[in-house]
Amino acid sequence: MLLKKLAAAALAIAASVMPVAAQDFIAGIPREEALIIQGPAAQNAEWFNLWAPGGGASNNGLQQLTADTFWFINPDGTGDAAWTNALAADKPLYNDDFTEMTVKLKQGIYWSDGVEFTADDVVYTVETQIAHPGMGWSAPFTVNVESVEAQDRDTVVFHLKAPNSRFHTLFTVRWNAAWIMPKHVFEKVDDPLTYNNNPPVSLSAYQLHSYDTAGNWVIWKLRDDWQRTSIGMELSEAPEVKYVVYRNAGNPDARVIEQMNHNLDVINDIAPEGMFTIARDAGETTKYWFPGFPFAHPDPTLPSVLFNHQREPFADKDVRWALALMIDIRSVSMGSYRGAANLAALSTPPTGTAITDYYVPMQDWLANFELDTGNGTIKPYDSTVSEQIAALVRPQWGDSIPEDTEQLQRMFGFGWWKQDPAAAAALLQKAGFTKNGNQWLKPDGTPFTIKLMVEGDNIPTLARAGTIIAQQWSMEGIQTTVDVAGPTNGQRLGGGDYDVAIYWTVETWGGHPDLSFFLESYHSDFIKQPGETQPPRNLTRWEDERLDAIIEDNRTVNFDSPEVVELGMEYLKLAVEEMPFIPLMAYNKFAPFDTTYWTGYPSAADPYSASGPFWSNLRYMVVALKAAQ
Amino acid sequence: MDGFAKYLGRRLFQFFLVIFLGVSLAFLITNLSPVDPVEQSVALMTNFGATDPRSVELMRQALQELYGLQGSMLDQYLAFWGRVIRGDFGPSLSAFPTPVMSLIMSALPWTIGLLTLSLVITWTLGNLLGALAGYYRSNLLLKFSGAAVMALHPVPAYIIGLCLLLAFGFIWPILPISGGAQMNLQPGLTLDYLRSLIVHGTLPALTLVLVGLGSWFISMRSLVSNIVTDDHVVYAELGGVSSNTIFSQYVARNALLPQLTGLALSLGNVFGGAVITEFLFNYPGVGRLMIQGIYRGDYALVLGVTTISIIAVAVAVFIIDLIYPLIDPRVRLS
Amino acid sequence: MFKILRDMLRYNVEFAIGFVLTLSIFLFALAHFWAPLPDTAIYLLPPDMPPSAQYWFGTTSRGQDVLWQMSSAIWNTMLFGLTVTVLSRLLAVAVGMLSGYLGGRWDQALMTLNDTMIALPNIPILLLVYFVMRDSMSWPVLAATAALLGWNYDARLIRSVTLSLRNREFTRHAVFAGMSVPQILVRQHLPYVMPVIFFTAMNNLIWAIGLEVTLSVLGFSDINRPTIGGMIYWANQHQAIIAGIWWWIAFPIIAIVLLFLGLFLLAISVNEYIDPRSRLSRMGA
Amino acid sequence: MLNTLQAPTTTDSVLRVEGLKAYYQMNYFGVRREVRAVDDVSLTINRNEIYGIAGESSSGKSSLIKTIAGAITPPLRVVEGSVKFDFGGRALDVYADPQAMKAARWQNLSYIMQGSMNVLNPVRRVKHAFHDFAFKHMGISQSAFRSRVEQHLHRIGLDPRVLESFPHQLSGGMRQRLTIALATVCEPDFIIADEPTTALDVLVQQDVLALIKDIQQRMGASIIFVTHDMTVHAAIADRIGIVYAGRLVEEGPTLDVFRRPQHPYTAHLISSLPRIGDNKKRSALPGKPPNLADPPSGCRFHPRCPLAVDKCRSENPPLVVRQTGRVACWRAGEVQAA
Amino acid sequence: MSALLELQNVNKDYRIGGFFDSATLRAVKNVSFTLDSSKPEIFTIVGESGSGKTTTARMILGNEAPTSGTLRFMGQDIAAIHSRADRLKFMARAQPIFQNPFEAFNPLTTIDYFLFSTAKRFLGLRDKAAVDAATDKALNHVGLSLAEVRGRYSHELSGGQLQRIAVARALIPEPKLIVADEPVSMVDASLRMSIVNLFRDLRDRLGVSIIYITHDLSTAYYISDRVIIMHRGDVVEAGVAQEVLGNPQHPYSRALSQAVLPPDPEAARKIIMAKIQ
Repeated sequence: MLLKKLAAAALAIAASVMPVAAQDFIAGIPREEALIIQGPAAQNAEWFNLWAPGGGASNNGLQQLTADTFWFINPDGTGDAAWTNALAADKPLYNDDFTEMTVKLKQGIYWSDGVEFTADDVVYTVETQIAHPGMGWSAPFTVNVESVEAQDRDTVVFHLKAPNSRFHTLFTVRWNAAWIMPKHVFEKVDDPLTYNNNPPVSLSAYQLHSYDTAGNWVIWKLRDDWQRTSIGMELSEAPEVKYVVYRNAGNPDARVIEQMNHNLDVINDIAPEGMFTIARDAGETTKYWFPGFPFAHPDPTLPSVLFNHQREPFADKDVRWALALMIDIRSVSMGSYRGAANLAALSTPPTGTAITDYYVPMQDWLANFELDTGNGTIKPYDSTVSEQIAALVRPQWGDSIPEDTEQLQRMFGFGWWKQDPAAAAALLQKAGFTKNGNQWLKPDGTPFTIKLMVEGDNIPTLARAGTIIAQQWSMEGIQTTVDVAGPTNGQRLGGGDYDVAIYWTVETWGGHPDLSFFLESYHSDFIKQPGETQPPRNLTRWEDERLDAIIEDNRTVNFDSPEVVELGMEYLKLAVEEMPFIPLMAYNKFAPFDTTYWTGYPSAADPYSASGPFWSNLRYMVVALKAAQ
Repeated sequence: MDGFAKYLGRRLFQFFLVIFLGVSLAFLITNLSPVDPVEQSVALMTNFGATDPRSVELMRQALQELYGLQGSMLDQYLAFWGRVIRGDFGPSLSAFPTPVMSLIMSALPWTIGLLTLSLVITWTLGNLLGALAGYYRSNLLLKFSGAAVMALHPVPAYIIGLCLLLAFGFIWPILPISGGAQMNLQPGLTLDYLRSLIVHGTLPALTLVLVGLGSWFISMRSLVSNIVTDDHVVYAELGGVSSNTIFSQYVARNALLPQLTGLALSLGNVFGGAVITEFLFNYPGVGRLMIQGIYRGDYALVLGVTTISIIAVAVAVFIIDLIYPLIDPRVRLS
Repeated sequence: MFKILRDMLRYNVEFAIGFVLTLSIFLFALAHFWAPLPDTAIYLLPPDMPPSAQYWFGTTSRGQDVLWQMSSAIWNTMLFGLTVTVLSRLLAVAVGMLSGYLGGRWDQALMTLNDTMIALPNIPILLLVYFVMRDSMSWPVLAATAALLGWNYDARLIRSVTLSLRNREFTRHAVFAGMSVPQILVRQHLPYVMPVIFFTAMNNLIWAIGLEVTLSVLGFSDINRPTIGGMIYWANQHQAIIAGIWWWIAFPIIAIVLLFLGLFLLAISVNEYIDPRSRLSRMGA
Repeated sequence: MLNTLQAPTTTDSVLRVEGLKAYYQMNYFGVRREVRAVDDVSLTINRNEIYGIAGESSSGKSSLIKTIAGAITPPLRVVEGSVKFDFGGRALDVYADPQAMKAARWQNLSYIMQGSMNVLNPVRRVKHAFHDFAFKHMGISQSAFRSRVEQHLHRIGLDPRVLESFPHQLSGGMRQRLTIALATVCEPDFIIADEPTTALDVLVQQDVLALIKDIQQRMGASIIFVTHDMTVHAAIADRIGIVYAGRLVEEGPTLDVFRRPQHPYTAHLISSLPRIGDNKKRSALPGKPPNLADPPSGCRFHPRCPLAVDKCRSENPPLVVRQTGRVACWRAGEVQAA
Repeated sequence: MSALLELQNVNKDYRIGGFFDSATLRAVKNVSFTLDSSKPEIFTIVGESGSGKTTTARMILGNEAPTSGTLRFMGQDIAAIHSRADRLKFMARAQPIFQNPFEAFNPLTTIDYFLFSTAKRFLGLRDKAAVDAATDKALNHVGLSLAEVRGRYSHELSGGQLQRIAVARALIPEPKLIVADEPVSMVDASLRMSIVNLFRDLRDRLGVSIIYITHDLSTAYYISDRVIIMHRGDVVEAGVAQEVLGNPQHPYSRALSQAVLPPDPEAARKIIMAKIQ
């Protein structure tokens, strides 16, 4: 009896739940007017203050769609096409000794509440942040800016404390930059650090429509006066995307499912297998950076094997080189990315302008580079790696893998170091190591073992690369275990609490050859004692006088000067010789697009914008998309 | 009344002791954490920008002051108790300056809703099935469902959830697989919103139900098979009392009493299933909040969530303890 | 011992099935010591091969044989689970029996502690402990921590058994026969507590393995060591279910379910065997 | 009634037990055991009669009464024989018709279980027990039922307010009275009572016995009850059956059994009863009760019997009518009363 | 003369209830009596449940401490025994017999474990042969032998045998006093006599004093030398057994003695019929 009643109740509940399929995906918003982007899980959903710390959720469209600043660099662009003047009417204007920067602003730009944007907003932004040390850009402003003044409504002049030819990069967006604050809003606020800025006034083409207090989604709506923005005034017709929905679509599996269910137009990142699944099962309705294998967008970042130079025996260049020569990069590529990796032998990511500025010109130098193993010299560079990898993936991907070497190099990288156990052994012996059976002993006679730290599933491809490399080293006689640091990864790297790790230590503009983006922080002035926290990004604590000289020279060279590339090459050559860390590849991000509702996504063939939804350049993609018919 | 007063007194003491020990333990563990919230924040803020190393030191000092991390551990501990009593866990480090309490308060209703719903279903269903299976030992349908429940019992929560997600989100996509309610739907007591809540809660709740069913089923079945040999049941059978009455009034009712205590005692474990389920279905509850807090090294948040969980569980246990005498006359009247 | 085994195999179907299941899975897990490749080696086989004559359970996306991975994983997981179970049983028995036997203030103090620990949400606490211990959190340490969190409910059950034994005449009689407290607890009371221990051990084992999986899925585990949770973790990292590599997850889960089924059948049949009531019937009381 | 030496007649009998064999049949991991708890028992109980069954523990008297009540669960099984009731023309075969048996419970046949402490559901008020057990047999409205129950309780000397109590709030004596009230509220034809006074204090015991006797007289019911306490039998039983090792060894009117026991076992039971004012040394029965899984051959009492002869060791004495009752002993004529 | 056991104004209170209105239940009130060590006797405490007789027994055995008053055993204050060594010394001199012979031995261990443990612990015997001899000797006192008992479980023996073994076990340390709490209430009528006869025998042959606790007046009359009748903690009557039980003075004693059903149908029936009217 009881059982029957129970079954009936269960059926009744099920029946009332069923009609879900008939519901709109987003209440009250036509699906065909909305672009749905994978966003973060906002911890602080009510918080829209970009300038105070702990925003946490600023990748939910706030900085991408509503904030604005002077300039943008498209990390996938090259040459002048990569540079965009946003709020600024022109490129920065420095005085001769780089102690003063003048910025001319565009006219006719308005905040979304109808107040006009002026130089006062810029001055307010800088002065307020200097006055409030907790604010996001307070520190760099404090360090650099003596004073700032609005010469007139459209002109701002920054007086710097010391010469700095790269001061403008504070206002230049790759991922983000110092966004301009709405003076008329913040001047009424007691404490800009604790003000949640909800709802935010927008300086760009979209404004807040609604958000989830639980942090799962934020919806942005095209401004009615979208033309009165720096991005809108360049457009000839209205953007077709009326709503942008940043939604936290859950774990990687859920993301794949959601895209296949057409509930997620833009994915930020998934594992290669998820990508392949989408390509296999939803190829008709999806597009990617590369039309076929390897699909992924190479970010201008460089995952590398980092050595802690303050720990023995990694201060020894021969040891580092030996470890590099023990790596079979083809296995690393297959293991981490299933072959879809864009390999890098130079210590700069092989993306954007770096290919034409550094990789192509330096091929000959690489090919002729000689390494003294103590047992004779070898030429370790192997320029055929891309072809070898192509051969490995062709059984799976067949015709989508081109034959043309140049194309293959764009896909898989230009070349890498050939695995050479003999040379590695020679180098280790040169460094005083001995081999006992299949176990290398350090000069002091103890076994050479390594703990290789990876962050873990936050960056699955790097964790995979770590396990592969650990296995290769172990097989060559250096027992290596993988250590998953999880959330403590950042701090352990910063504190120098690791032997060897896999992480980023080099990031570039992508769209500009200047390496100061990361190189400035490599100066030996900033190297900390073991145990103290090293400021980003010289996590290996590599110290070299030649490096210092390059950095110092770069500070006095104009951003767009050709000397920038020369200095860059010097650095790259030095990095090859010293092998301070082993560059592996560009960080390839699998970010497929659903074309059911929108078309016109950027791609390798048309890299008009970066594809990562967290990158602020994304705004150029959003306004360019066309509704699918 | 006297017995009840004594009972109540003991429970109340227990209640405060749980909170005191639990909160102290959580504080201690959290403070031994190697994660320095200031460094985490510095890392967070400098990760994607071209921050000048010279600026980092300035930033660090500013943050140290902001987060109120000065003082000895004892100072921090005492200050912490002061704040717990005021219901203030300080600002979240990863969502600065939003108070931890407001983060928890916006997540807590989701978890409480999900847990209450699934726990009620699990407990009722598991006990009902277990009692039926223990009483009607030869019923084939019950044997079959018993076997199914037993087979499900050892399957990890994550796998059950993942299978449900695949089945109802992908292969037969009829249910949402992420979030707590439909996007852009105004929260409120509208039919649409309630339906949306139910629809979004179905898969997570189902996961928790399937995960939890087994242990209630097993323990209830064994309780019932013991109770059916008790004198009062045998006597009722000899008295020709109908088997429905015997089942409901003589067997199930008596077996439920220890299960109610079990419910109170097992509440502490419920969180485990909820953490993984919320994580999987992206459900905006405190479990997910906690995981995010850990990933971001937000120790104020983690400490707050743990503390609130301990208090919430203690309160729930206390409430069940209060209800218990109403159901068991022996406690009420002794 | 051998005779008991033979009797149980012959006369108890549940035991026979449970025994065969458990033994086969145990032997299967044991086989990993003779695995052709080290269990941590990756990409030595073609990845993503479906089950076939060559690879019975297929290969993973990491180029490992699922069969051998499972073999190691079951071994390691069981080792973890059993360690937790044994440690927590020891604690539960010690606390439960002492509390029940000593009674009075001891009982009150121990049970207050016990009930306090029951009410603590253990997943958050375990996560926190893991967080603190970081890479010094090896699996034995994790097992010890889990054991510390996993004994209290069962201690209560054991206490209630001991409490009723305490009031039985033979206990008082044993005191006047000069037996010491350990003698009374071990020789006189333990046989009555054994069924509870066995029964709770099953649930504890399930709980412990669930814990291992939970921590692994969240990424808080030693990924070098193949475990059931570790296999799920790696399968997850490779989006195996979505990508259709179902054999990577399905086979370990089936193995675990079978193992539990086997252990469960063993537990209930052994329980029936050692249960004082049936023991007495068998002895002819 | 006291001294009527009524031979059992078919017309007046309520219960007929014929050739009843009920064994515990167990099989534990290959250890097969068969305990012959009830071994070939035949007896008849008349209308308005109180029949007492006496015997030492594990003699099978409890199994016998459970088998008669249809209250057995495996491993105890009826192997042979029948238990038949006759409620004023309505015949009921306990083991042939379970449905009819179920319907007859409480209507015609009620049961007072051993250990009144636990027979009432501890978590429900007493009134529910009356409702569950008796209401459907009465065919009257709820309120009429309630007043009937209250009346009945009153008659038994219980305050009707006990209906609102929980069992644990009542004393042992009250609970025993309640179970008697519960067993008699429907005025059944037949009451089976298993050790109805064993757990009670001495002072209460007499009251409860008087109550049982009183009700039986007023309602005209038949009662069969078991106790090892011979003084209880002396006080209320009309006839006694003595059970030894699963068998009925003697049966007869109470007074006759006490005055002139025919079986040496009965004689011993009676002679060993101490009494105040007499402390002359009484001998105890040597030996121990037989193991029912492996009973002695012949007369089961022979290993302990002072009168045993060879025949007793080999041949099982049948239960035969002798004087006012029946006895199963080869040497019945030679038994001396104490 | 020296006192074997001396109770002086012994009181025992139990606190019942909770924090707010706790009450005190006085289970034993002002009980005094003395057993002489030179004259072994059977001293009977008669009472119903709740009379305080069991509490008194527990205090004599040192399982409970009196709220006030003293209990001295061979001159030593029983409540002051704390160390395990002293406790063992005391137990060697005063041993209990329990109510239910089936419950007195753990059904899951062999009975000889209890016997051997007693012999080893109280007689300090290590040697197996000596342990066996001491055990066998004690068993002989109750008409059994070690050969009959060794390796047996309680279910293999009858209640009478078990109760005899329990007595034998108590006799192993050669105690001066045996406290028997309702030793025959759970055994059959036919066995009751063999146990109480055994008590007589122990008193006469071994010179052991026995405190016999019972609610059964007829066996009390049968074996006791002296008797006290307890009612709700009070000793309502005390004296020589035959006098007190044969001619009770206190109303409660009288009621109690009248409540004993005679083993005679005619007399018993009269009592019952009188109750009905």
